[in-house]
Amino acid sequence: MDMRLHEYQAKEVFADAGIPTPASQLASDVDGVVDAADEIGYPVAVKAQVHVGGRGKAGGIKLVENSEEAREAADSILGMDLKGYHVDQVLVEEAVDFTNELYVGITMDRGEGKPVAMVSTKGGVNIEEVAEEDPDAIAREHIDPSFGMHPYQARKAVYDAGVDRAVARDVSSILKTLYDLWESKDGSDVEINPLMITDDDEVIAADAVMNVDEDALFRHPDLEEMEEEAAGGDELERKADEYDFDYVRLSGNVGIIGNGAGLVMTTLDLVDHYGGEPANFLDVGGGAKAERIANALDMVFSDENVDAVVFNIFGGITRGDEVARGINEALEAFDEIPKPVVVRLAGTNWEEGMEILNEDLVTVEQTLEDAVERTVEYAEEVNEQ
Amino acid sequence: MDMRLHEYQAKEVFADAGIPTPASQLASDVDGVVDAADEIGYPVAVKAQVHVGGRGKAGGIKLVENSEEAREAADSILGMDLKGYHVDQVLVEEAVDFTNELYVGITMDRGEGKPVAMVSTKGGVNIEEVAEEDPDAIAREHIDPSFGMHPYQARKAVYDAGVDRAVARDVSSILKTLYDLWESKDGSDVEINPLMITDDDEVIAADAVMNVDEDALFRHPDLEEMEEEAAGGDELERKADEYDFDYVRLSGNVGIIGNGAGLVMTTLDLVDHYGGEPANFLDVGGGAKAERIANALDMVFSDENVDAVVFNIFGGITRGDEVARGINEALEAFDEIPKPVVVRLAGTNWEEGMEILNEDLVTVEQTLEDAVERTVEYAEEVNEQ
Amino acid sequence: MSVLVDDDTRVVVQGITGGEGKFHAEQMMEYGTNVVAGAVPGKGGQEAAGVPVYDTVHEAVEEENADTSVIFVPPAFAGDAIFEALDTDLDLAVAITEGIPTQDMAKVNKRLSETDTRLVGPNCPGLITPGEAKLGILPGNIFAEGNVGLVSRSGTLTYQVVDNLTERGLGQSTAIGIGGDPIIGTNFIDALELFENDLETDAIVMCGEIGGEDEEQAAAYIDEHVDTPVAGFIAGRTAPPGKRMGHAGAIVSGSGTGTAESKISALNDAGVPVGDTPEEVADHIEEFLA
Amino acid sequence: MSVLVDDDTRVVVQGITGGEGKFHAEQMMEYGTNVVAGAVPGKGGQEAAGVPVYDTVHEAVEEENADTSVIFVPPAFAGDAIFEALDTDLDLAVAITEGIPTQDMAKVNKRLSETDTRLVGPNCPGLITPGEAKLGILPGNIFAEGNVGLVSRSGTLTYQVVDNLTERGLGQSTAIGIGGDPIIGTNFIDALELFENDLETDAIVMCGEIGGEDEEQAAAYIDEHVDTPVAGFIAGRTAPPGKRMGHAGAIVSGSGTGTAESKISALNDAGVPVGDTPEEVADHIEEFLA
Repeated sequence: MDMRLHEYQAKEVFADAGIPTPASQLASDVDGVVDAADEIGYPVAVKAQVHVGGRGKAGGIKLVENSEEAREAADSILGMDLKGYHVDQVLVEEAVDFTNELYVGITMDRGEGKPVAMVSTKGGVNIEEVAEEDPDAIAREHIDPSFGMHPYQARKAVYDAGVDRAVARDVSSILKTLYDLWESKDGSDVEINPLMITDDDEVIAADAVMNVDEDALFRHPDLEEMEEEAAGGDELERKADEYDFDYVRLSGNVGIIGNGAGLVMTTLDLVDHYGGEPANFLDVGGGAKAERIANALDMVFSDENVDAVVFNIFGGITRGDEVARGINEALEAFDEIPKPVVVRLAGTNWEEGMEILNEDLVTVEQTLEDAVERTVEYAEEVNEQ
Repeated sequence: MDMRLHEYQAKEVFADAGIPTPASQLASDVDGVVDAADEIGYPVAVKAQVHVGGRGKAGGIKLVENSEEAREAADSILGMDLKGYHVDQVLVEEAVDFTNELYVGITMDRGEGKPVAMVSTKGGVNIEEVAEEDPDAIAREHIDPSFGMHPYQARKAVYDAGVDRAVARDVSSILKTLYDLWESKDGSDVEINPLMITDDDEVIAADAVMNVDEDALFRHPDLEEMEEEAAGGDELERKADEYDFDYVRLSGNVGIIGNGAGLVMTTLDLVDHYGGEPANFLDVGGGAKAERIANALDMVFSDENVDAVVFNIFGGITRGDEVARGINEALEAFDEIPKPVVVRLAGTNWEEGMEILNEDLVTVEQTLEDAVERTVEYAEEVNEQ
Repeated sequence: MSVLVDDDTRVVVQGITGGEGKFHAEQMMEYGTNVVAGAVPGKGGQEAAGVPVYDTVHEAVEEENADTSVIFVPPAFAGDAIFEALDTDLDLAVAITEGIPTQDMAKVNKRLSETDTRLVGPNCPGLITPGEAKLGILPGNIFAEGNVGLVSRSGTLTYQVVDNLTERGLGQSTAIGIGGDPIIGTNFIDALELFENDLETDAIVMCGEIGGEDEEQAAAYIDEHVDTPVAGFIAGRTAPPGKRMGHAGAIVSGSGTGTAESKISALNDAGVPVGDTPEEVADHIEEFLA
Repeated sequence: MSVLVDDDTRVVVQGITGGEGKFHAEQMMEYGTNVVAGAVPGKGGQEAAGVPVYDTVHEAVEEENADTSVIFVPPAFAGDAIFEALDTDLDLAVAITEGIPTQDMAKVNKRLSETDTRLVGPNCPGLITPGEAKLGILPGNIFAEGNVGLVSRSGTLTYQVVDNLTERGLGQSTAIGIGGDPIIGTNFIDALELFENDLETDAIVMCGEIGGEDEEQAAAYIDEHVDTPVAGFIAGRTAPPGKRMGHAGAIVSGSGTGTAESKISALNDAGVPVGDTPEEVADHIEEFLA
């Protein structure tokens, strides 16, 4: 899973590495915004610091010309709900006059199993759209991860993209720095979009994306700290982070818990197949013990959209007895079970599990298909009430 | 060419990288040595800081038990001549009680074109002798320079060498650090010999060798500073450094100047072939201009052992006219030519060179063989005078 | 024989002194797998799960003629452990570890192109030839000997499908869990090629999931090179774009690549029926073998 | 044809806008070499030495069908320039630059094992097929067309030996300066193999020097694989141990490896006469061809 830095955090990392960024200050209240804007000098941009694409269109970025406008912008952006995310902080940033906008980025090309550097003169717009509509507008250079990026590769991508020769040297050097950051910080996607070119051929990173491989955070304590700052978003997803579950919230009313990504996805698909709508993806992972199972039930019960829950475990390293104990533990804490739970246990120690499981509290099914079908029925019943 | 750090400088680099080294202080006068020794606590070792192998046997390292002995040792070592090198500084160092001595080192295996890590339990002695007498006593692990040293490779070398399991983990980690230093600092040879093991299984670098690729110094300004500190040795070799010549002083009386390492070596060999003894190797390199040629003559004239000089240039990028101008310039400055000079010019612009050359000041020969033979004769004549 | 593993396979377990390593080494041996050694730095000279432990894989190979490694090493050290396995002239290395940093795997991927050792995984349940040997963490009791080859990106989904097969008496030649990470060793095409050339495999199940283009490439490969009948399954039909479904690899990108539709239609175009449910996959296999 | 270079060779000069690059591009063209382009980042669109300059080698290859590069790039950037050349599907890259950090060359050496492009050098004078083309800085006027192949670790020593040959009417098929660095691309054995297979080469001169074991390995190779008569020369007989003689590679180590004696006796054992002077080398060749 990726850890996404906020724009202001990514810019800090980029600036430390020598990439030019506009003057900016972080602010979390209206007065702070106005003070920062006054100090930086107008025009400035006020930018919501949330992990949402298309912030500009959604009203999360405003360009202001004076203190009054800065106050208005701060008022409207701070505290707003941006595609489900609450805006607590804004970046107040020098507005850069530009003549051109580029895109530069490094990502992992999973098909090739190696990183790829990308450069485009079509910066400032959604690069995925460019990739689809005009793939030739993006120059790509694959990097051998054992050597890292050779300087000539940065140059090649830049010249291939048709970047103006007057800034090609600076852009190449930024691209190389970006790769070195990507490598040294275990980046997954590291991007500047737009990389602005001013009329005196200065090159400035006007936005900054830095997503980091969460599996590699153990070797980046500095980024782990940022992660805590960057945390946010949906309350349930925050809770899932605490419990360390692979969890995705969806829009339906059938809660789903299982072990193993493929099997949980399949359970989602079966819910759909039987006419229901999944409320979430929740993978307890391999070898879950009773407490973790109980936490999973707590997670799904916390989602008020959920009307019924299917609990599907196929034990490999996960043992049926632990699962049963966890379910009992979670449900026995309630006077009344909040939502109907359907359990299907298979694989390692499933018989032991069935003996332990308190069948008064749950509905048991033998097959995946039956379990899902039953849960969808329960969810419909609850829903109709 | 390699730049060699002094022991104290290499230890500083090692210690900064986290390799344990004994407590130590650098001193350049007797009182300083005694103060340092008193502060560190006895016993201490007083170690001459010069680039000479076998310092111990030559009297450049003394173990002392009290202030009086420290004073005596300082007196005898500071200012001494150690195999031709003047001792200006000593390292005063905590004497470590050890139960075992290991060798660990990284060097470039030129045959394979890749670095090799070496570990041996026969530390504390000349490792080249071990390599010859008991090659199996050294475990070798080749490193792919594009990946760098994998931790398992450090472990493999350490376990293959038969290092005691109680310290294997620490030694592996030191070996890995050593490689990372070798790589990040453009090392040529980086060694710890001995790496001491104490009776409570501490691992301490009791000596430190760090030779660095001079061609890579441009990317290591910190090491370039150390080079200035580390400079020393023969006065003529220092002069060659200033003039930026490839120069090696030898024991004979025939001075040799030429362009290109292979051709200069061949000239040395021919001097020997005709019964003379070369006084030096001096390669002016490719494309030398007049001033550089004059400097070369100055170099060789400065060597009081030289009785005659052969100047052999086969022009490729070096031009005969520039050479001739340089020779004229250097010799016309003298009222009397200090030592007879024989010149042989061939290749690019040799005719132009011959026209320019002031033949009153030099003897001209057409072939390499004749030039060398004539110079050997001159040298014999001067010597007989 | 079936593919990659049989009862001649000589296994060294990297990380055998850890909790998981020891437990599964024992489980593998109980299933009949020929585990001959463990490799754990600093634990050389000890015994674990009844076999000798060496400090290096190299020694385990020298001393016990191991030809295959199964890797139970924590993610921070697993990349190094895989490199060690790849540099020891083994035939096969199976990496069970989940959560290896992607950049470590990119480097491993480079090294794979320079070696003859095959890697399965990481983040996979391993592989099994029922009745002969298993390498990894798959629950042996759900498998049965037979002629269905199975390759899957997912662990527990594999068990589910195998369960459906075994219940109907459709045993397996070999089942290979290739793992759910973005960068893996053996991929679908490699596994399909092995099964196609295996005389004991008469039908193949291929379980894919959303994300990447491996299933599409596998479909093209099947179209060209595979005569053995293949039935498919694709998990994640209902996954919304941009959300990662557990596996690092299981994500439909914002630009729409990696969708279940694309994979299913590619497979269908290659003549591969794709089941809506695991039961339907078993239906197809039953038909193939009828 | 002779080896590696002839009048069909299409050359791109990396660093053509620098002083040396421009001068030697002109010299090469004057000699008849087919220089078709230059490559210098940031100078694309200009002209130098009468040929178009491109920002990347890739473009020079695309636009002008260059198949060979000659590299005149300062040492700090030369490693990168070689990588660029190697990654562009050229047949041959010749690196003239002296003073490239050894670790840069170790990485280049790794990449060489992954590519089909041949590297000559670095720190070499280049190569020449008299009367057809020269790549590098060798003074063309001392060479003559003929049937003697020459390979040498040294630049000016090559000229000396060639001079001795040409003066006696012993022309050269191709002369290759492989360079004096510890890590180089084409080595003695590679060059000997080329000459052995070349119909226009009837005798070979091999000029070695102290340091390393390349000459010993070449001697063993000659013994096994080379029927063409070879005469040798070894520079540095009088060099004391531990002192580097100019070339980074030219050093007799303290432990006694890399000595002239060892090389001369290895060559003699392989039936290769070694001259005491360049003149004597010419004597041997004259005998071979008499």
